[in-house]
Amino acid sequence: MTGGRLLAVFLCLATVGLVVIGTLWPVPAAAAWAGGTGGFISSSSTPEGAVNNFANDLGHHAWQEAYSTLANKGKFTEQDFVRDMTGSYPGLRTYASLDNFEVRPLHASDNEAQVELRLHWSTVVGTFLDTRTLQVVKNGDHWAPVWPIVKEQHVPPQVIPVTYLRWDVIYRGPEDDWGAQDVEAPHVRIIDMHPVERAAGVVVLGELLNEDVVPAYVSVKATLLGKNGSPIATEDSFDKISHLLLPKQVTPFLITFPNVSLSDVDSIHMDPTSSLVAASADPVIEIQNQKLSPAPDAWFSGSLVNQSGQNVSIAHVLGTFYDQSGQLVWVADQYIDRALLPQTPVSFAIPVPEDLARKISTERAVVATYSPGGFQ
Amino acid sequence: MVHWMLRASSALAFTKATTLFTRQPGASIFESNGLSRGISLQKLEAVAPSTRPIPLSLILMAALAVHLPLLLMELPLKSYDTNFHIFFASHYLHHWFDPWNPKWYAGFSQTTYPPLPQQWIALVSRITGLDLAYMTVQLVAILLLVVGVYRFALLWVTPRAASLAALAAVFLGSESFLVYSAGQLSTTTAAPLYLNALPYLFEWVREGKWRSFVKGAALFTAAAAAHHATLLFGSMFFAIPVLALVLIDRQDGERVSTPAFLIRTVVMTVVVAAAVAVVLLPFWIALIHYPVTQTPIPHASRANYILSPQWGLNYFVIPYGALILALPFIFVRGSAVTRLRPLLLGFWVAFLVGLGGTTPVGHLLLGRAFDVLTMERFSYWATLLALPFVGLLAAELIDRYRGRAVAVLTIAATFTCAMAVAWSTFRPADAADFKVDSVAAWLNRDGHDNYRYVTLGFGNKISRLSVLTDASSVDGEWNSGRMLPELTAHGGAALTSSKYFNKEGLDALRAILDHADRYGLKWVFVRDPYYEPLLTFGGWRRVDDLEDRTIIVWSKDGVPPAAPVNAPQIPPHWQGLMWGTLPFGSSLLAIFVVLALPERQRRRAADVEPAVMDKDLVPGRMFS
Amino acid sequence: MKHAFTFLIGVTVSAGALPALAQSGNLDLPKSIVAGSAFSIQSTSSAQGVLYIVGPGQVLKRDVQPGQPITIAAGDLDCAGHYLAVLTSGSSTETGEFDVVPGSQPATLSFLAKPSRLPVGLQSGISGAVYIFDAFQNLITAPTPVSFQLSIPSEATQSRTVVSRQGAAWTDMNSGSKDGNAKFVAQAGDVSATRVIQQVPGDPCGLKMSAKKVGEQIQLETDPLRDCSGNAVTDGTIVTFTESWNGGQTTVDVPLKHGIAQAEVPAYNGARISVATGVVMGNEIRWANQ
Amino acid sequence: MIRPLVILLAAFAASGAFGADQASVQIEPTTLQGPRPLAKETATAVVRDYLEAWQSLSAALEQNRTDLLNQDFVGTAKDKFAETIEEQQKLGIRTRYQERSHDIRIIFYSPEGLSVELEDNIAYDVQLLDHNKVQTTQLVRARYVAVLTPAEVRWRVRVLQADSN
Repeated sequence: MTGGRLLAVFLCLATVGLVVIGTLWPVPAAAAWAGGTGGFISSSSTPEGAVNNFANDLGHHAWQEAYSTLANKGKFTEQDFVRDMTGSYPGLRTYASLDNFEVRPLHASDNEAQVELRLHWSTVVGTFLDTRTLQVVKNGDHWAPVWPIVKEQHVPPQVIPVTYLRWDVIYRGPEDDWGAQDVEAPHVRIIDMHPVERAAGVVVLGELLNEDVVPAYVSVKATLLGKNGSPIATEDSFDKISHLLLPKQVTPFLITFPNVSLSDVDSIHMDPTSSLVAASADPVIEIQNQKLSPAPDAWFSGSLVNQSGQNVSIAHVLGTFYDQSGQLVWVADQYIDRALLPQTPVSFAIPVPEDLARKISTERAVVATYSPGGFQ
Repeated sequence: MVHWMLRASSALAFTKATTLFTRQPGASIFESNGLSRGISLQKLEAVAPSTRPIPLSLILMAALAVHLPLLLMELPLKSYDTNFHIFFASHYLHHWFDPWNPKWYAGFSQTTYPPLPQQWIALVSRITGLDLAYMTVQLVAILLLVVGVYRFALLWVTPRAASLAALAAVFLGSESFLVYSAGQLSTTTAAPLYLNALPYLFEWVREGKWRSFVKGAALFTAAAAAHHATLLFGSMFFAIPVLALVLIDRQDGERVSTPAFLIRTVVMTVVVAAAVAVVLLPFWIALIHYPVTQTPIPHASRANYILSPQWGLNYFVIPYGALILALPFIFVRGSAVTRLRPLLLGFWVAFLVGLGGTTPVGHLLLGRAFDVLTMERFSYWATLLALPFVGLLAAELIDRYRGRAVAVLTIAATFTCAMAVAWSTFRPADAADFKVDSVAAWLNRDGHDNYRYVTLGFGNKISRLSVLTDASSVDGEWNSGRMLPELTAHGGAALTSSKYFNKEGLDALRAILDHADRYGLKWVFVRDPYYEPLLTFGGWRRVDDLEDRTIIVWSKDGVPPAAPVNAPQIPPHWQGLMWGTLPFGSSLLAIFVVLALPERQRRRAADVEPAVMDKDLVPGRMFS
Repeated sequence: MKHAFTFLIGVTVSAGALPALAQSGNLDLPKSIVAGSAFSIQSTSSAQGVLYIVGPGQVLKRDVQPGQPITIAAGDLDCAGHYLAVLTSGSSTETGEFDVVPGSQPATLSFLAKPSRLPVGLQSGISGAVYIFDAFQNLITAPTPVSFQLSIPSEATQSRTVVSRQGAAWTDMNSGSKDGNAKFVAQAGDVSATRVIQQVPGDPCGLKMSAKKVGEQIQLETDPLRDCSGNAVTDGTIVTFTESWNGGQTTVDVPLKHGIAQAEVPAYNGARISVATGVVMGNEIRWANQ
Repeated sequence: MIRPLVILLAAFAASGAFGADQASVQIEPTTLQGPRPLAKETATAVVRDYLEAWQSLSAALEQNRTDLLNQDFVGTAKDKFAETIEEQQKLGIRTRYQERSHDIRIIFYSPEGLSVELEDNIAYDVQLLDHNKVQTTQLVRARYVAVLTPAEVRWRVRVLQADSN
């Protein structure tokens, strides 16, 4: 009987003990579902711990909890804080989820510390990095971060007259009436093409021109052919191109062939496609103050100004870089995480590979945009 | 079917009961019922409760009364996996001997999943249609579970307690959870077969009865043909306790001899292993050639239920229901009675693993499999292992409190079952209720099905859509069947739900859209505007809309029509023949041997309930 | 050879087995008839029978009374092609072959004209091909004259006449020098088909801009853009203004509105401002703040 | 007892012959009218798809299945052949076309590339079955004109008619 009792006690204690262990030191899968790497008890007794807790709350979109832990919450409202995190107007930030974060202590004293928080947000078009340097102050027995709020500019209520151009297309319909006339697909032309070898594989760069008088929805496919003429691989530009080209507009494109060596390539077959689509000339985006910071740590930066009267939810900047002889050197891109409001500059900064940055003489940028329900 | 089970059960009931109460009084279940000696005796004498078991036919009628209406309402169609099983079945319906299914992942082999329940659905659907065929097979599984629990419980407890355990199985939360919320047909089909096989294993190893050997082996093989994991893990949680019981139990005062025990165990293991190896040969070949090395996909059943209480509710409270209240009894009684200890230990390990990431046990025991398997099935097995204890507890409570106990137990059982059934409504697998018929019709016309498609924001409706359309998709719901590198390299499950897997899911979606040409992927059906920016910037355009503009069709220009994927994974014809013959044949064989080899009525007294309980009490050993 | 042998055996055995093939003869048929016209077939059979007229494009089946001619009414057989006629009556089978030819009068034209849009001043830039069909959609393979005409507003009409071969005729034309819609007509007999060819301006010629200061900004404006034939460049055409100064650059792509493009850029002393559209470069301005 | 067996064997032998024979195909040098050159790959594809269209047509007329036309026919040709099949179904007859030989020449490639015309001197056997009873089998020689137009991945027959000219 004693043995039975002992067994029961042992099993109960072991169960409780295992639950405690699993809760204090959760296995990775469980920790991921709990929203971070910490266990049940997470401490704000260190500056890093406080920032960890704060970032965990951000990861759960628990804005209220995150806001309540801030040392400087008296200086802005919770609404300001939420707007800083999600954007005032629908944009990439609005539906972003925190993929992971890094906390890097920069400096610490008894009552104050400085910590770099790198938030990697995941969005439908890729990840973006939001780096903030936080002061962390000691408040009694725990630490509290000071949030460097970025207040979005508010656009005053106004009426902006727009007289934009737009093209509509009336299609013939799906029925088969042979010989009946249909509208011609726009004529597009590759005006530059240049393969380069990078660590990841072969990259084909180029520029495509819509030489027609109607808008074109374009795409570029490339096929690498080997020495014996057989195809090695076929890839397309996906989002490293501006797919909508108005008449006489030029877009760069970049096509990556992972794990292919340029020495194996004999020739490249380019296949641009275009189709006629309904489109609008709006919005016009001006790109101001474009600058290339020199290597090392080369960046192509500038700011976008939406000159139209409608908000742009997501802007995609494609930078094209040329050497002194005007030859294409590189194409790089970045999605802007905040909406573009009319006449409100939003900055961008695109990293440029250091080895290529030294060759760059001139650069040029184009912007593709997306707004829900709008023209593509 | 019921008939043979009943006959077998009666014989077994007598054996177990006499063994338990006449030969091992020191380990009687009554020795630790928590009553003082005097009170206990007085109660037993005064109340003189009925010790007859509830007739199994009555329990089966109860199962029908509870589950038949729910299944006729086709409630499982709202669950996570029901349509997945129907999709597999629809393939078997049209291509019984060709397991290569081109409709998902640009082609995948259905030999990666044991086929038995789906093949039965395919067969029955020729009369009833697919949906009703699913319900039929599920109902049969539920009825078999009742019988299986009864027979399994008889190994451990009295016929009366076993009958109460079987009755409890009708209301088991985890069963209802798996049937109506999770839609895990294979698990809920394999477990009853396995439970029914275990008493034969017991008889074979203990008594060397060849009939039991044949029946047991056939049922084990059929169980594996229904769900391989059940057999694999069932061996640990169910078979090992049963084998331990063989060692503990005595027959005519003698324990089974060790050599006999070992030889019979090994013989059964080898024969069943060989049979399973042959019956599921294409499955093993697929597994060996293409082991599941893809990036693990998160599943909430691996969460820590304390750190993530919402998942604790989903995967612990709902499946266990009122059974949580019985946990102390299980531990106390299971520890106290020697012959119940193996069952307790089996339950305990299954219980801990079923807790997912709440304890480190699952991670430690299963290793990488922890990140591949889902944990709710372990909770299901744990509750099945707990049922003999539940029967025992119920019997004692009813003996002691009669009507009040019956009322409380009825309320508890009803509440448990109702909560688990209702859970599919409270927490539906797919909150959005919409029809995919228009999408299927769109794909099936004007040659649209010459291309592949993917849906976004369709949840688990993609299985239903795949049943309705002739077109092929690059997405699917059978993660282990995926071979496309764009999918296996990322830890996202179905592309249609990419955003819920954050970066991993979206990376997979981006990769597959990037290679649209490669797979003839021309159509994307979008029900969630979240994905529109990716499609816009990736070169896709809107071409049509459906369902009052709630579903937008996106297309990519210049995509060549889908070519059949001539993958090395395509099973050769002989494997198709095997797959269409042996697993299904194993179930036919099991039915045949069970029906054709009736139990010998060893003792006529088998029908008589043993009336020796009172005198076998050892009052001095009771808890006080 | 093996298959042919099998076939022969098969047919022979079939013939032996089937009384229907016991006897055969030839039907008295016209060599050819015009699609859709009426005709009759005379049978020598003295028993009731069945007439089959079989071709890939049409099949007919008629009951035959002894001694009576079999009449096929107008419109019953309208699909041009080669037909097999089979008359079975009792144990005898009579067969024959004949052609149904298209009517000679064109009823519809399939006119394939390309392109629907092209720049002005292109030699042989426009092509047209025609397939000629009769009233029953049979391709008229007999030579038929087809005339093609391209009418361009304020320019002389281009005309060609071509005789079709095997039902097809084609030609090519030049685009004019003025933008606008040209009418491209193909005619055969009394039937015609019309297509509209949009003639659009070519690349801009002499792209030129001017600049003036407005507040802290420079307002840039192009002269009205025209191609080398003097046609106004289409609105919506993108014009790119680029301002470069010491280490910095501002770019703006603006669409042409009412023939001109306008933009404002920051006023930097010494900035160089250039303009381009597509691959055509315009003038350059060096800005000096006054 | 023997008689049905003989009939069965005869039908089987005949159908075996019909099903297994491969027609001989001769391709004549192209004599194009029109300015557009015809690439060798295009010519090969046109002839291949044209021959496949004959196979589909034979199968469709024999089995009275209009769906077999979908892949290879479009427009007028598809409509006419579909009507023939429907008429055959109504009348209870089937026709078997077994090609023996093709002699093909491409004669026109339209300037915009949207049509190809070819002529084919063809020999084929026609077998007529009324309610599965063979009525006759006849060897036919005819000259066919076909117009094919490009679809997404193949050339489809738009016009196919025998021509006595």
